Amino acid sequence: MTVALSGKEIATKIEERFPGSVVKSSPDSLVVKSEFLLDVATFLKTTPDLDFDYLTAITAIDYYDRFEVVYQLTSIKHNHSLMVKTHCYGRDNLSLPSVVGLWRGADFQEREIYDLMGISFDGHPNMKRIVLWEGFEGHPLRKDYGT
Amino acid sequence: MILNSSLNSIAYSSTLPPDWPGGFWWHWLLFTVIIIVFALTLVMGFIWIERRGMGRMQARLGPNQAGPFGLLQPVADALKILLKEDIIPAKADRIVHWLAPVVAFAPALMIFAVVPFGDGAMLADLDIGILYVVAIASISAIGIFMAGWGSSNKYSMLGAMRGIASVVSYEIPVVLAIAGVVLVAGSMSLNQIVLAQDIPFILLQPLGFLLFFIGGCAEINRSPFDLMEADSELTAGFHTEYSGMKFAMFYLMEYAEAVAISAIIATLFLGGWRGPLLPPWLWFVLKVIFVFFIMVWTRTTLPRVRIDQLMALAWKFLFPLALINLIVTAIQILVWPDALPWILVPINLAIMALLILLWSKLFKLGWGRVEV
Amino acid sequence: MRDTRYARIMVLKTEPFILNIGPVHPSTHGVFRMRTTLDGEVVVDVEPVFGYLHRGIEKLAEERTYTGVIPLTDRLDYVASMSNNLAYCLAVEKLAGISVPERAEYLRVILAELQRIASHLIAVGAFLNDCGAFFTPFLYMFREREKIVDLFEMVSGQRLLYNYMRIGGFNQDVPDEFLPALDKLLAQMPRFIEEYERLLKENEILLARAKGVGILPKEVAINISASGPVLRASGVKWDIRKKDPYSIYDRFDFDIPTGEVGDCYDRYRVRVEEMRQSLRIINQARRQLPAGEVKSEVPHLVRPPAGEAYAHIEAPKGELGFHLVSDNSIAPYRCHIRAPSLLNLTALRDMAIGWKVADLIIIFGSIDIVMGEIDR
Amino acid sequence: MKFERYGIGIAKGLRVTIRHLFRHPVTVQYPEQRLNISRRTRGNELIWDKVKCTGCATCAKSCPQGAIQIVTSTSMEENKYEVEQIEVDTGYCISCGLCVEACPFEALYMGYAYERAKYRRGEVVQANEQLLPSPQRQRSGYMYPKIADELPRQTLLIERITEEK
Amino acid sequence: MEVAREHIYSDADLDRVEGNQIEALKAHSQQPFPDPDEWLDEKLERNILLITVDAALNWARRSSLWPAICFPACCAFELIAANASRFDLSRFGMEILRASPRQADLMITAGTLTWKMAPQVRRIYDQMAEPKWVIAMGACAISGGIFTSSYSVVPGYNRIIPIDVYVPGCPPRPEALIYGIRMLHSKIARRSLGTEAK
Repeated sequence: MTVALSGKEIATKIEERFPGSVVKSSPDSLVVKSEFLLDVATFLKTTPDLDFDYLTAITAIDYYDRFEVVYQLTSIKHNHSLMVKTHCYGRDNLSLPSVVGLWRGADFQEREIYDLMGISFDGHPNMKRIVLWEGFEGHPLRKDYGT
Repeated sequence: MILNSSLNSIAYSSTLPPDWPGGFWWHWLLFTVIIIVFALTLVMGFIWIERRGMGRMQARLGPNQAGPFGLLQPVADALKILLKEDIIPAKADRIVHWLAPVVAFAPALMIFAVVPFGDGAMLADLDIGILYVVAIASISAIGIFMAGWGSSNKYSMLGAMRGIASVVSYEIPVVLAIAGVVLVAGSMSLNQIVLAQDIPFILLQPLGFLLFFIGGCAEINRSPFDLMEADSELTAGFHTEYSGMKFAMFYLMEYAEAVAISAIIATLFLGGWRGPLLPPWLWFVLKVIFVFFIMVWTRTTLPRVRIDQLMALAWKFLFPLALINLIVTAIQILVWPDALPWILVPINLAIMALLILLWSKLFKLGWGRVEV
Repeated sequence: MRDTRYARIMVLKTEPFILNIGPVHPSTHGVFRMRTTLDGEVVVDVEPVFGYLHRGIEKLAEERTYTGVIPLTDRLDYVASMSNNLAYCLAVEKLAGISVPERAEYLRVILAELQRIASHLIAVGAFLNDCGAFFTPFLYMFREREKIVDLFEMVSGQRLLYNYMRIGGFNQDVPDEFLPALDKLLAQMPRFIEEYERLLKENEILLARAKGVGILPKEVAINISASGPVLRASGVKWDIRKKDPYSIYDRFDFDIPTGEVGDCYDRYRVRVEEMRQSLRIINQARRQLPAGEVKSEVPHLVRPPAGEAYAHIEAPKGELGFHLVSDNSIAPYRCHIRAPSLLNLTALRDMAIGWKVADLIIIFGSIDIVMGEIDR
Repeated sequence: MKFERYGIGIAKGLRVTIRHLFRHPVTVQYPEQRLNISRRTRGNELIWDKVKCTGCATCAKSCPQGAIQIVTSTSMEENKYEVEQIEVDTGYCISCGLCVEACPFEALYMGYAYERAKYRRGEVVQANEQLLPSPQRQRSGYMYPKIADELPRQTLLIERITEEK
Repeated sequence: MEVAREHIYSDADLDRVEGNQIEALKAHSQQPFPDPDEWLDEKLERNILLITVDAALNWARRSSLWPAICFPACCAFELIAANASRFDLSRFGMEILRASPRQADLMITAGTLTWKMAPQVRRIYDQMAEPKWVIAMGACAISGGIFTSSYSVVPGYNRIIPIDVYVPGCPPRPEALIYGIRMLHSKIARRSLGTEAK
């Protein structure tokens, strides 16, 4: 059984290392500030008893006032998982640090979020539209698309 | 084409067959007609056999709606293709594009000029018949390359390059395998070779047969060596850009070449038209069909090899074996010229088995990943 | 390691050229494009280009009721509709806290495993077809799949897009003739799998084509988030059915087949082995199958409480996950699909560079891609 | 390529294919021979029971894409809706069966037929009287086990193969 | 070796060109093509010679319809199933799937068409040599099906190419497809050299 680690416990660990990085934490997830995202991700991947070596999925959700980007992390070594979130405010010119350097599985998923949600990821080697064509107007998965 | 093959026969045949009524001209006219009818009928038949046989091997039926048992399927195909629109791509080299199917198709028919359908029943009993076959057979490779070049399509070009590479390399083991047969028969005339086969040469030259079969398949691009039109890789290979009549010629060429190679194999190794009870031509046709059936069978079963493996198979496997085969045959003929052929059969089979075992153990074919 | 033979070719200053394989190509398994840079026959670079089947399922799901999304999930990985239905239903059940009757759980396992066999049959057949075996293995596999499809048609009424599972179970119980037919299938299947293995498993040409080709090392496989047979062929013993058992998979006894080096041949072998393991699971589930209801009490319009849930299953292609966000309305607020094919595709470039065009095709075939899932 | 097995693998494969040559093919020659399709078939059309239908439009609401268009008028005497116009675009319907499942009055059935190809786009749309059952438009047993029991038993490929052995 | 990725067009250029093509096609295909159905109302008026020739030719054409490869999505599997052992389209001489559209006669549009794919489909159709036919297979091909309301899906292939036979279903059973193909056969049987010349 994959153990879903408590967001609260991990949050305290992260706070120790990077003070002020965690915005919110709940038993099933934790929210980090976007500027700390890359540091936290590196920490989660490399800390020996965490070892989140497997990035299951990245999702972005549009809550009108903010975009929430969800990282589902799994450790194949210890068989536990964690949901890390980060927020992104505004509607235009959004950007987040890319985690491609840590987990290359993020490659297509970040491009997809860029394409459909319009959040660009800094440091991604090939940030361009993936499923839609160049010249398509708007980002369809946004809630205000087409209205 | 008729003119082509007949002109060739005039140019090369040195002796007139004396016992034919009406003399030489009747003879060549008759045989050109026979050859064309025979080749085209057999091509149609082969298409039918392949599609039906392959269908049955794949647990389905195959074409059976056009005519009785679907026998008219190839006719329908041919009629339809011939009347389809003929497209020349805008960027194609028009002359080359137009010429390529002709160059590719003609040699496939010309081969039959020297193939005996019965004792002496052939267009031209050339003394160097087998040499003629080898020479003519490689001409169609030029047609294929012209097709690849003229289409100005990358898939075509890749396919054509593969085609040239395979023809050039496989020519050598094929010729060496033929040389073994020629040594045993003591003649290059196909009719003489058939006459010499009191026991079929497949028994005297088992290794030669295997090499020739593999080489022949590779040369006419039958699976598992159908690299130049490799469906799953190069869409349709060298004839990607062809439609209508010209595609029909390529399509027919593919099978005409298969008929030709089957005929040559039947002549060289299976005793040609010789056989009890049935008339000679029927024996010949049956043997041709048998050989073709084996080709269909392998095509149904085997995956395709890769280009470097194809090359390596020719140079590392077939070529040395063909050389050894030739030397062994030469020794046998020199040292025991009067030995009973039946004694040589098990010996040659044993040699074949030994050589194949040895080469299978020793050599690795092809190479793997390349650093880029 | 630099190959000397190749180095000499390089001295000739050959010029690489770009070949667009796809979007319509016999072996791209749908509409997929590989922008390939070739040096002669050697692949120098390959960039996957997709989106030719992007239908916006995630957006469409936001406009439909929770039940109305099930037909959409059918069309994700259309070779394995049952698995998609299962994953989606699990996610909604997790979100809304709905329990599933025992009989439905067992039937779900049986159907999902049958679906795995059907999907792997296509994967193996298509892979062998890409190797150039002229349709024969593909047609044999399709014939076997046809038997399974018969069963699915019997229970759901459709041959491809079943739309059979519902939130909280099934829309109707399996018909009476289903179980006898299943027994017959279970009795026959091993024999046929054996026969088709004999067709090409030891074939020298296949070994030469597939062995050692397109190796995906263990670390890379994990790093690129590969899953399913691709990950297991690289030697990682990771199967969600074992590691994070959903439904009732913890009650069955089965093995996780893994490969040794992670080449195309391993991926092919792992799939064939998985078919056998699936048969084992179905056999056990068939024996334990209880009687009873197949659907729990679920309102016509499901209205889960606000929140989010991520449910994942081991689909035939790999880890299929649904990330659902609810705002307590009758339609999902956001439905993200973690498509295994998409992530497995990341491996293509690593595996293919340096091989020939022909290898590129079989490497691509061995990943087992369904475009419906990649583009969504 | 190394012939480690001296061609035995190739020979095994050849044996499998040649054995298929002498086996009976599984083909069903469709226009002449027909498979009995599943009793629960979700065919390419909907069948509407005019008598039972109350015009509640649950089907139209539950259709995931709105392929059913239904126009009703209220008739006060009988205290129910009167269906004026019902139209199903079978070129748009994905035969998911959700409407049949949702229908509270058992007035909608999936069709059992599949031969519904047309030369014109417009002919694919069925409306009003065209939706009623008829001998050519049999009802399928999808969600209706009673109807399913009357339909012929489905032909199964597995059974066919065991019968031969 | 340094991978020389400097080509006449950069990747970005290629993408832009592709995008422009898509937008252009989208702009001028807002109306569906009319169905090529004149022949349904047409009276047969031909001379004897033409009828014989027509009959032979039409027989040949319908006995060897080679489908082009255009399998975007789900319906492809029913098409393959129709081609596979159990339903076996090869009985009608159709097992030769031509990967090269130039050699194909029939396009079976099996699956959802997106705007991104539309230019390629149009191109395949243009590359096919006359005479050619199109069968729209499945709901997505007829109308866009379940995805009609999506932002990226073409509502039916008839926006891009004229369609001869519509086979409804999602996906249609293989038998339904074969029924559609036989309908196409009867359409081909009505073809005439006389009208073709016009």
